[in-house]
Amino acid sequence: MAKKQYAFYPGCSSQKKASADNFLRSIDVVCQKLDVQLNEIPDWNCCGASIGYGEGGELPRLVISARNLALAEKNLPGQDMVSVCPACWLATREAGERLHESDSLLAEANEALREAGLDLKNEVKSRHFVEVLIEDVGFEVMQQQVVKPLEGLKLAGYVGCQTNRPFGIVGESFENPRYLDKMVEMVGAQPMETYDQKVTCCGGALAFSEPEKSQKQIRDIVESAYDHGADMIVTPCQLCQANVEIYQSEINKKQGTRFNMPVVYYTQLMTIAYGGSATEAGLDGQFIRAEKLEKLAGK
Amino acid sequence: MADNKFAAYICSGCGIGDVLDVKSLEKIAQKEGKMAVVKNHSFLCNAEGVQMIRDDIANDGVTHLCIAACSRRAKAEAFSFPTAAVSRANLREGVLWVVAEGSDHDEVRQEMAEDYVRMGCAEVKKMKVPAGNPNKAENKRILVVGGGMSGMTAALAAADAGYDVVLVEKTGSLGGFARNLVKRVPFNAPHAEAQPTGVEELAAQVAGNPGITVHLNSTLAETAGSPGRFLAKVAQESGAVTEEAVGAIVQATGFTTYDIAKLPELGGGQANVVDQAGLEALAKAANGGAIKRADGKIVSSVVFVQCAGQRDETGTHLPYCSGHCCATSIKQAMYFKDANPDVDTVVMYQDLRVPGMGEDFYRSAQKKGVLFTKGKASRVAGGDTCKVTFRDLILDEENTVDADLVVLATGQVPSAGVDLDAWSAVVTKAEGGDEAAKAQREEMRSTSVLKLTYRQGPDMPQFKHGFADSHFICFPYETRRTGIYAAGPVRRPMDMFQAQEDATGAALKAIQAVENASAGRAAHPRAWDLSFPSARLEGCTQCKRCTVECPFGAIDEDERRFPLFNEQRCRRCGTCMGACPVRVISFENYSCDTVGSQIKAVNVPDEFEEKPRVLILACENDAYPALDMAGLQRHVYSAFVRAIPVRCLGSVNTIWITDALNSGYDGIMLMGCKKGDDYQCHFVKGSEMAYYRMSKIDDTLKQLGLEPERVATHEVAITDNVRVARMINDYVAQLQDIGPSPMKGFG
Amino acid sequence: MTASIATSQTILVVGGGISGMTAALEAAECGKQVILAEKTPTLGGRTAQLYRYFPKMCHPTCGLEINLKRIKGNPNVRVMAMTQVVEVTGSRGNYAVTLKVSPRYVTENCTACGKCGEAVTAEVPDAFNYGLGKVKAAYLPHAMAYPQRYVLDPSIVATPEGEKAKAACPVGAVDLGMSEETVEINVGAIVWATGWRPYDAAKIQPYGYDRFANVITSVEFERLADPHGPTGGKLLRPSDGKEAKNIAFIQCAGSRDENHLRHCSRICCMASLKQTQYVREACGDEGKSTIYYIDIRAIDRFEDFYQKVQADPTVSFVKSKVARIALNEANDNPILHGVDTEGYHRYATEHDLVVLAVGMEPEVTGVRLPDDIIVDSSLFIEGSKDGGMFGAGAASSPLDVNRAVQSATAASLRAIQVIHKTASTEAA
Amino acid sequence: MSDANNRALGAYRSNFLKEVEANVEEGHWVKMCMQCGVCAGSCPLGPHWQHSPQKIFMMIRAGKRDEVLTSDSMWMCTSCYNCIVRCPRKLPITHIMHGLANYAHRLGLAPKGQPTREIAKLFWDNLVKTGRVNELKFSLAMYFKDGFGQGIKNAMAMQGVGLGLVKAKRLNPLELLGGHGCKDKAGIHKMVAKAREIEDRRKGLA
Repeated sequence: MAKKQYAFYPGCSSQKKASADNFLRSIDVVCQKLDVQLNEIPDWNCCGASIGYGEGGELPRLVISARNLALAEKNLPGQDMVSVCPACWLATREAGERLHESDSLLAEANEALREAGLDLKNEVKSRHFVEVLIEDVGFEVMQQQVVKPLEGLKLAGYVGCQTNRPFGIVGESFENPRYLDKMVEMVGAQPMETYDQKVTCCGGALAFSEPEKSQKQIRDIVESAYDHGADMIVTPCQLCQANVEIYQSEINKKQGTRFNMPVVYYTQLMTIAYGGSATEAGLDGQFIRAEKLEKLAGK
Repeated sequence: MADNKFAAYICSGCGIGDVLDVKSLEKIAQKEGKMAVVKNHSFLCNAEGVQMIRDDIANDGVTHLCIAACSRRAKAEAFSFPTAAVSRANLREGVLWVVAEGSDHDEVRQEMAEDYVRMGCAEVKKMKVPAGNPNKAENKRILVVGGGMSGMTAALAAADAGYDVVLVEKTGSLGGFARNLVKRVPFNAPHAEAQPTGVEELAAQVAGNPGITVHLNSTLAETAGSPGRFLAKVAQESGAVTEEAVGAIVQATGFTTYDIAKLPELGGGQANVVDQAGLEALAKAANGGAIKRADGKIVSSVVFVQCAGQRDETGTHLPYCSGHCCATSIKQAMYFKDANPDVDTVVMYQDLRVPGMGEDFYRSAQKKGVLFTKGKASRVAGGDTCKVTFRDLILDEENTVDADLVVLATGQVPSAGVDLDAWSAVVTKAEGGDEAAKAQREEMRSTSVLKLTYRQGPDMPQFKHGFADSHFICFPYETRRTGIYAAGPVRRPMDMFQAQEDATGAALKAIQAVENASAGRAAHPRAWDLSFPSARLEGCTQCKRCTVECPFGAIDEDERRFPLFNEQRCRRCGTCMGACPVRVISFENYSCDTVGSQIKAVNVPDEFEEKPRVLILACENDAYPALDMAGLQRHVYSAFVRAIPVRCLGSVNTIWITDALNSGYDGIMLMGCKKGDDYQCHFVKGSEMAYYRMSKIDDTLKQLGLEPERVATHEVAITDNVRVARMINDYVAQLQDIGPSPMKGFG
Repeated sequence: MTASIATSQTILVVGGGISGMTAALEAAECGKQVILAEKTPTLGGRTAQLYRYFPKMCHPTCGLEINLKRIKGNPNVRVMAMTQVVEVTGSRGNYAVTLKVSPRYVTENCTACGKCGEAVTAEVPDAFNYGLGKVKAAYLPHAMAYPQRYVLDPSIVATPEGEKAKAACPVGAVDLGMSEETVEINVGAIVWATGWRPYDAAKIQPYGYDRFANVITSVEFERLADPHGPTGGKLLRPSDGKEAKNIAFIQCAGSRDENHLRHCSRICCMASLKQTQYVREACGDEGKSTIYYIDIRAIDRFEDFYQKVQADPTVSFVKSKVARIALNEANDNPILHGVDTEGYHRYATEHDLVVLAVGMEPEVTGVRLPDDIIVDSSLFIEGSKDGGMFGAGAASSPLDVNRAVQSATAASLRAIQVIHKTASTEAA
Repeated sequence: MSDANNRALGAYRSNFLKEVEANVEEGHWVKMCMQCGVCAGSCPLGPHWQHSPQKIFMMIRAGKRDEVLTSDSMWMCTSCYNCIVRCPRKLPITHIMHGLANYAHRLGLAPKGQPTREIAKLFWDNLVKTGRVNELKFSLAMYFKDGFGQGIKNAMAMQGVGLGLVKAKRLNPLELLGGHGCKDKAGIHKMVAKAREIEDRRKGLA
């Protein structure tokens, strides 16, 4: 079967040796299994997501995303642009749509792009990797690859914000998206259906500037996962993953909690369920070790 | 009576035959009911059963029939025999379904059924087939009072349906208030822009319509008669009077705007503070260009103050909301924005009320840059720069805003004529000989719109806040003056779209009224009832109760002070019949006799049998259906009661009460509709009258040495089917405590 | 059936709710021939499912009784229940209409004795109570159902249950062989009184109607308050059957919202104000009602009712569109999150029960409107290009009962005008 | 920037709404708000800010220029988009908040020392320099933004996190010597400079 080709936009945190390095490794495995080929966009740049607005303003912010779109158009013609980072996807898709709505904005953007020797027709479709899996591959095919169902593993599906709002995955509800739970079911694990912090914001954008505020968010997210009896949290978002995992120790220190809740990516679950090793799944990259998942991987 | 032939048909279907002794019911119909023909059928309501009855009418000359089967509310179509007098003995809903099951109750159940057969036979013997009103009232012209948007719409609507129209307008031209408007709030999608009012076109259509006679500069000098035969004297300013014979009337006399001089705190009367009408005038003068104030200065900022002198809880101004004003201010703000987008326009509201698609109109204004501030204005200072002091309800602070012009969104005040409550007070005084009152009465009459010659006053009764509205939700056009219908803002505050809808509906009701009158039929709620009241005047004592108590002003007094019935105004409720102390008023199929004979037909056991008898007189529209549905849902109640449906509790004549007590009944339950402010009586005052009359009865009871508990009046809603069963059982229990009536055996 | 039952002098009224009944009766009482087609087995429509009317707090069935009496006594109206319009061709003054009559499986012989209902054991969701309860599969839709005839649910027709019903009927009125019928009629004018339906509350995701048992709709609340309803008139909340005393009413549930309905549904404010009085009726001073609103739209003299409710100490008002509802998993209480925008007060308030004042949208299921019909952006009927078809009542705009009846009366006269013009041209 | 502020004051005199419509991203939506407050109730940072979005819109209409532009409320936005998806009038509230923050920042009116404002600047500079965000340099810069002494404290406080990430191979010490970055840095610099120049011209910021 011919591989599905996509223009790949990794984003800053999913580069080798960056904070979501392990995520990227598990994505590689999943892509191999599902005949998906991600062709990295040459010389892509940062999307300026979340707080880029503060200094970047409107046009400069749109333009840096426009550059990525233009590069994809130029170097990987005909391929949809795929991000694994919700923030990258959102920023890029938003930029594309804004420039599509306003000819004057597009003209201004191109005026700036020309400085970098680029020109944007704005024909590239910006998509998230989850969309590719659900819409282009499909749950059925994904399930066929499962050789090691993750039986007994209880997972709180933490969707967070940006794969969900404002665009969301087609057919999902903003308040109660089910795609992550479906993926958990797909790999043979047990989703926490009533987990009520599914779409709570982790405050990631303010992790550095307003630690106590974002950590308040994180506390709710982790606490509810414990309350609903989850073994670990699964998420599609690097910022969420890092935030919710890393700051548990901080919260323990400040508030005397005893949080030690692993936070993994859906692709890590898939990698193990597809028979991959803990290392292939990037579990060595966990800040809080996902022991139960490692055990299943060892079986 | 010679050629009357009476027949009883007893159905044994629906299980009646299984638990009742139908044979003995037949015997009773024959021997006691004196029915010439008595037949039973196992399925009377089906084609064959009905055919049997039809054949007896056609071939056997049967003229009167008692159908002993289900409730009169069931199988009404099957058992409708227009040429015969029909009574219904309710064996199914009234006996079978409500008396407890089991052989213990066989005896009382059978007795109950037998009584209902006796009652049905007794009733039909006293009934006549209504012939319809013999007095011809065949004028089908429609009189429309008022030539504004509502009046013109009603006139054209009637004319387009083929009815001649007479339109009376007090000013010199058609169009009314709408003439002052630059544009109207949009009627249809996309509800984004104001639309032309269309008033000129409408006026031209009315003027050019051969079916419509228009009287300008004219008012009504007098309106006499009733539906189908009104005679209106149309007086012109000149003094000339034309007589117009018409069949029904639509009153579309509109509204005036609330006087802003009454709102000094909001700048009323000060420079550059206008009401919405004033703004329309400025906009008209601007003719699409920049809107200028009275002093000629171009307006560059304007504030609209909503609810000015409306929704007032202090009792000083209008307590109600006029409904149209939010959309009207939005429209007027657009006048400014469309002429020049840079004009600052602020609409200051507490609740923005633009229902339905008005929401699109609201959005459209926001797109144009009209600003909406949720705030309550406490003070407006007029002048070269007006200052509006207000509480910003969102920012939660006192604030002020300057503007070149302030528009106060004031309310609609109905032009409904004389308030009849005030009127009747004055009239009573005047008839008592009070000269001042006499003068006041004439002064009031001069302010009347319709100048009706009705005993009960010259205009339509007003409902609330001076509007000539109906009290009913399901029947908005039901005024208390048959054949006279209010339309437009005289009825309820409303915008132009609703006024035109309303006027079209009112035109239909007027058409209906003339059609009914010409066929001698009743109007709502007993639509198409052919029975009508007749009075044996030789017995009349001229007590005036009937004329005073008729809810519909149907009865005047002739020169000899006898009641003068205007059948076309009559709604057939029987309140006059209930009022008459000498029982001279009756309908062919509903009279003191038809009910009285049923009461007497009941077999009342003597005191030793310990079987109390309770008479229920139940309003046929609410209480009786509730009893029916109690049966339908098998809520068991005592077999000691005997229920008779009445047209309205107002038709209950005290003779029935005394008859029942004399016959040895142990108790009487009157079941009527809710009375008071939110009355549900479809004849307005019937329930109230019954309470009043029964309160008088207490003394009589005492004289007879009877306990007042033996007559109980209840409000029963149509939904009370559970409650009504409980009420009956409680009452029967209560009576058994009191003991049997001492009157037993004297009857 | 043949077209002879109707002519170009006949008016077709589609929809047997209060607007349709009114339009039909007003024309009939003017002497016109009318066919009244109703989709369900009984007349009455949505208003029959209301407990009380605002502002009088009187009972809709009271007016229904009068309208039914008018219909029973008027030979000019022909009622066709379980009948839908399939197609309309022709034009003003002369329409050819195809009607689809669904099988009732019970003939005119039915006397509503109830034997079939006693005989069958199968139950189906009770449509009259918005599915809050169940009803026997052989049933009378409600106590005032007209025609007063039982109905067999299609699900039991081909089963032993159907046979039970047949066997139980003493008058042989159960006909399991009944099948769908198609009727062609000619009419001169058509009044569309197809009414409204409550907006699908599950679509308003932040309020979790699909996730939280104790979040219900305003129409369901009417059934709870009604003594004829599934709880016998007690305000019992779905999760645990406990009596609800502290109840929240959320306005604009779907209305005034471009994610749902663009329009304001007009009646919801008044409906909620009315329903606070159900709470008072049931709980007295113990009850607590809170109305969360954007603007209270109590137009004309309804303002009196608003002021009356404002004076009721058990009722409070919060000017806020509720942001989301969360669940207290310990007691199933919904927790409302939002901000009171008058001033700015953040709240997270727990209630026993939440009632969503759901908006009105035109009822279009099973109704195929001819292309000739003109509708607005929310699909309410404005009229028709050829001027021979008219919207009436809630099919034409979100209206309260009183205004719906006015609208229907007006539509009735417009239909009569069409008939009149056709007649005079035919005569000429 | 104060001269830009003076220019704006001159150009729009009392009409702050017009100023916002012209100079703030998606500012033309502000007038469409109907004050339902669903945004205020939907914001996860709600308990922390002073003015809710809907209230800010009202303040803009009321001409409260200083109060709005010096407010730190819009800097609390976490870009969770709850307000956008729930707004019954479909206002792009998140973007308006971002736009207001940026405008206030560019006029020099945004609160001094507002942490998000400062970090946003660091973040942007960091990304423009190499085209990509260098997480380590960014983090270090973060720690030292409040001066050297505080920086050490911050660094020590977050040591566990830093070392943990290094252990987990998710933070690479070698990044200090170059690390990630785009090849066409020059092009990116010119492009961003141009974009800024255009926008500033349009908004009268330069």
